[in-house]
Amino acid sequence: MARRQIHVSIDRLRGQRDEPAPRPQKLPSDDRACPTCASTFRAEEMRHNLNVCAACGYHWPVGGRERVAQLSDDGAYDELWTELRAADPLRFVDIQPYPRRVEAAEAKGTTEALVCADARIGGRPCVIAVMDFSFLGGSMGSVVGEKFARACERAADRGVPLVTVSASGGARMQEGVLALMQMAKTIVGFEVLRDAGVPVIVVLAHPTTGGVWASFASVGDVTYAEPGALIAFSGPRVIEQTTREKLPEDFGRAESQLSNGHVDAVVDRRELSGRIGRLLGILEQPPPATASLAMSLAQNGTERAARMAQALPSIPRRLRQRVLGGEPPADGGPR
Amino acid sequence: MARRQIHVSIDRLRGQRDEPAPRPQKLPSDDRACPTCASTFRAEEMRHNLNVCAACGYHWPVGGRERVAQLSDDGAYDELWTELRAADPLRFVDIQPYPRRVEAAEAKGTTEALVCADARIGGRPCVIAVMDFSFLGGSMGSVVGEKFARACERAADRGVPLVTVSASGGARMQEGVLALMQMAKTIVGFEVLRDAGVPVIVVLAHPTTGGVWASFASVGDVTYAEPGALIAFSGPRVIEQTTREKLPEDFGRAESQLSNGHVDAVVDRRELSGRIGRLLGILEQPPPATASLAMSLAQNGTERAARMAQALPSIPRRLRQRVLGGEPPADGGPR
Amino acid sequence: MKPPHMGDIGGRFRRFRSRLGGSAEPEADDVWKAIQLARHAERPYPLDYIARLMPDFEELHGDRLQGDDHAIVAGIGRYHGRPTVVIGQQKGRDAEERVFRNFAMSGPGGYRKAMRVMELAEKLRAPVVTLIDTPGAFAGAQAEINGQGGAIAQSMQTMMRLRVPSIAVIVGEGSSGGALALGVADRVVMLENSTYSVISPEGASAILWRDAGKAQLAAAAFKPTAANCYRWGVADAVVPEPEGGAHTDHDEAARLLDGYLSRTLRNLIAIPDADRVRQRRDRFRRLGAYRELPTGGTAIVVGVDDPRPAPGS
Amino acid sequence: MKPPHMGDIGGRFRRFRSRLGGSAEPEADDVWKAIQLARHAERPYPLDYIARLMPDFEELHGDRLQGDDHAIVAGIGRYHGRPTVVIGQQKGRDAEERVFRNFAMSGPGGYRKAMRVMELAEKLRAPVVTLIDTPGAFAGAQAEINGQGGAIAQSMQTMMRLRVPSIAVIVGEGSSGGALALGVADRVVMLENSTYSVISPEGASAILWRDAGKAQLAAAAFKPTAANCYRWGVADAVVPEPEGGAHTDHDEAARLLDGYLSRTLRNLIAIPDADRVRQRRDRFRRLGAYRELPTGGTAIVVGVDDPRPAPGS
Ligand SMILES: [Zn+2]
Ligand SMILES: [Zn+2]
Repeated sequence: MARRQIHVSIDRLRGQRDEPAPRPQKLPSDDRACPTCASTFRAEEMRHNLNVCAACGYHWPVGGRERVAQLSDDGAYDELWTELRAADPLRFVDIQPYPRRVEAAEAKGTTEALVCADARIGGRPCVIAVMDFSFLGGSMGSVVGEKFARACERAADRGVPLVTVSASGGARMQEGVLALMQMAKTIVGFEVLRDAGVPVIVVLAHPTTGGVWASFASVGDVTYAEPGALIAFSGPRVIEQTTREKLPEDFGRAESQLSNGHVDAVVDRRELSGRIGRLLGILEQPPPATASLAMSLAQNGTERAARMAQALPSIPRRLRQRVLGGEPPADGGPR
Repeated sequence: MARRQIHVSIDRLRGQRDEPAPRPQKLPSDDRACPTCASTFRAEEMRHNLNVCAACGYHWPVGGRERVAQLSDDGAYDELWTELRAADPLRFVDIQPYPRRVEAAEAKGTTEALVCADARIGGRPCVIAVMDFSFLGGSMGSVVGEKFARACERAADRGVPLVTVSASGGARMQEGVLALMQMAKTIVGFEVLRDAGVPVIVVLAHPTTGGVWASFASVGDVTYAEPGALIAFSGPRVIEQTTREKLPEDFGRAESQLSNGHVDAVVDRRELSGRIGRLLGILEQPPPATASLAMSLAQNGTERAARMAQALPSIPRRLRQRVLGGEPPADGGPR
Repeated sequence: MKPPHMGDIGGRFRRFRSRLGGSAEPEADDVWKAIQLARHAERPYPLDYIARLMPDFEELHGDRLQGDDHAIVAGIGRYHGRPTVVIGQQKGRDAEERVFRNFAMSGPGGYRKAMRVMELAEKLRAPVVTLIDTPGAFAGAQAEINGQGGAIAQSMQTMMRLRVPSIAVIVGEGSSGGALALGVADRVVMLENSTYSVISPEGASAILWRDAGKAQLAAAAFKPTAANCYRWGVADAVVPEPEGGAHTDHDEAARLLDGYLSRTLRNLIAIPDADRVRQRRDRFRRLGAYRELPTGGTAIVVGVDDPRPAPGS
Repeated sequence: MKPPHMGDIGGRFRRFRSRLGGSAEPEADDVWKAIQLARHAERPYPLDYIARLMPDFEELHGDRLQGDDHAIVAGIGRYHGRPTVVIGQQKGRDAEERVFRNFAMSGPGGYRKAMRVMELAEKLRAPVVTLIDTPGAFAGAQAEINGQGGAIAQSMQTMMRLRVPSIAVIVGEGSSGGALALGVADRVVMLENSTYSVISPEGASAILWRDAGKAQLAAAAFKPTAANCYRWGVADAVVPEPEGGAHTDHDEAARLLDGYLSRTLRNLIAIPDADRVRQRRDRFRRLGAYRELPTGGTAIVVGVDDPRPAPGS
């Protein structure tokens, strides 16, 4: 398992949000203009303000690793499973071959559309899985599915929460029906977490659409969304084409999906890490009292019941009768 | 347990529905006029046509025992628990004392607002529980709750389906909060049926409102409704008073509730017994193969797991260790 | 068939033991006073208790179906060192909030939000506490279309099946199925001045007396006080309020509730899940009062005057 | 970071065993022909199979929330001596029925109806058979507001948790998450001329080629035939259709499906529940194809060319 220790120092500008950032000077090389309020920021400023417009709060996209660093204490994390890379099971060609698309995306330095890591948030260990929209539109192919499932299993094994951020156009079409199957694979991952009683926090970033919204992203234990994020199975354009409805501006946006009942809170990115850290504190399980643990092991859970049932054949016949019912043995009496 | 063998011969007029009944002669003593089409029928005709208007299909109310007879093969059934009668825990008086109301209702020959019976439908044994709107508006008090719970337990014990017909204005207010508690009691009954894997068929007759609709009546396995039956938590009059909305004529009626997704089918009373009989045939469990039964007993069900766990203290210590895990005994070896 | 004589029933009920020091036959005025206190405009509401009992609380929103019903607040907080789910019916404090909360009368979406948060409790093995305070479920056309009846029934089913411990607290006014939907818990407890009834006195007045002005008379007939509900077995315990009522001192009211909740949750957690579920079922299976006629002879009353365990968990 | 060389990947996929006698590399024409057959106007739909496989069938209606979605039919029937739940996506046979069925494109209510019927299956320990035939879940504003995404995800969760046996049959066109929502079963089987794909060829054409007219090209790229899905491990078996396609002989098509279903259900029922649930999870956990880079050296492809069990249950 290839791991890489990455330290990124992030100044979160906590508490400074109320003071608007000084209007930046235009620097032609790396400045960016806010599409909402037209304020411009230098790359350094953008990074310091977590890619949020200091003037109006507009949320730009964030790369996978940058997002993991933003969430993690001191920006420190151990990335997991970078050795998993896309294959081309269909030898798929649309206007260009799929491997060429993957090569181009990998050339930018990201290995896939999901970045997984061990990290701490608010002092609490967790597994983080973040989608990267810049890698083929954050599309969910086999690598995303596999890494996501592994992230769930790792969180379950270690008994630490999973924190996941979605940003995706949906299934990766170039992997055909195998990409579709990754939806089910993420659901398997969540089943493992459920058995383990391990919480999962889903953060919906812009955009969370198609097969990602229709799988793990919509069934988290607690679901935050970033302001303005589009959250939909079918995007507004597709719906307008299909049904010739004219949709309102805020259709499918985080704020609408909150009032539609699909999101627990819309959380500003600059609050996100703190909010998640606090939530992990709430959700942390108490250390089990030995006696009550033994009791719950004995009495709870079908898993254990199945194991007990498997152990039954080696239990003396007389006792098996007592437990399973049925005729008493002909040679009753102590064995 | 007081039981009474009752035989009522009912001519169901099956297959004769298409021929309209000859216009009856007016007999002032016991004729009834259809509120929809104004056709009049004599009591004998009414009974023969199951209290349905032969001309337009309007469904009149049916008494509890008459309904049980309509549903049961050859109209034969054994009534159960007629010894349960209303008490007056609140010594409740509104415009008259509650016991006086009960006396008046009992004087008409019905003992309570729920009639329970052993019977067969389509040749298959089942337990039937039918509400009687003529007994204090079919209101659900302690006797209804107790009988309903017993009916569920009886069906579960015998592994036969429960068929229940609701017709009620809701909880029996004169029993105060204890009447409210009967809602939860019916839910307990359904839990027992669920554990036993025994199906329950709910028939919603006019009216099914208030606490009855908000408890067992809305959570049957298969739910039929009689044409035109009002099915609602709050009736249209209350809603119009509360919200000053003007409601459509068909608001809360069986046909609307079918399209609202709360009912599986609207079934004419003259079809009901046949339809239920066919459904019981579909739902009947196959005789378990001995081997697979044993397997499922060993592997399935938390109920059994709990029983096994209770039996554990009497299993030798060494084996208990093996099943429950934990430290091996210091004095390892055979006991 | 001659109806049995019912005159001897009242006598049995007069023999109720008065465990709470009050008279077995409270004066109509006392009942009305409790109703007034239960509805007092300054009475603490669920969020007031939550703020005091669990400073770390995350409110969750939405039924994951079609909306977020503000009449019910639900979330998860840290309570005595463990995650605990709280669901409460929230009246509004001022006119604007009352409209926003729909006077704590929720539609089906409110109960469905409650159910989805109970599922989270189940997954995380977090106990569930409900705080009940509603004049009833909302009576509206859309609520009916969206299955108000089914939502209440399913909420009861969900609570009946919970493998985690649960406590329902009537903190104010518990009226009708809208209250019971959140009331199917291992322990049902009432604050001293709360009420629990099949219908609001105003509703009963209109229906039974056919006169909107007989609410006080109806209240006296229903006697929906905590002490009476305790006698009837509907409440397992009565939690004292500050002198004069909970509205006089929210902090003290929360402290008194905290004492009961923390102790009772500790006791409930120690019970194996399967036993707890069975006991919960048995609790609701038993409730009620009826007569059982022998083949001949005097009626036996079953139910409310059965010996009951002492108050407290 | 140098992107790994991908040229050697194709070679491994050329080594696919051709278990079904077809070429490992079907001609584009063959793919298009399968798509045409899967969508044939006379092709049997779920209710056609149900009528032949279970003469005693009770269709159930409604999601118990807010409506009855006609794009999905659901019910319980008697199948080989035991109650069996069937859920199918139903296209319309004529213009009027197509509108009534919304072309088998269901909203969230359809999946929620499916889930409530699955719960009945669970209670009655009845196996679940799904019959999949949809161009996809409906793209509409109300569907989004009512949680189309969550409904699909929850349907997958419900199927993943079923303790009863389940079989998903792609009987026609299985497109996108709308199909997969009913496809999380113990066995996933495809009729010979059915297709299963991440998106319809028309949708892919518009998105990937930015040209609505490239559907045939898209079909050839996706290769969504039964034989290919079997090779990829997405289908566990391929059920033959009558010569010329299922539309030529509905009775024979139903008879051929019956053979597979009855045998496979019998086998599945014999597996202990806990094992079956575990195997189902493992099945979907495995699916996919990716490369695993060692610290240095050639890529290992994991996934589709793994040895797989023989066809049939
Ligand atoms: Zn801006
Ligand atoms: Zn008529």
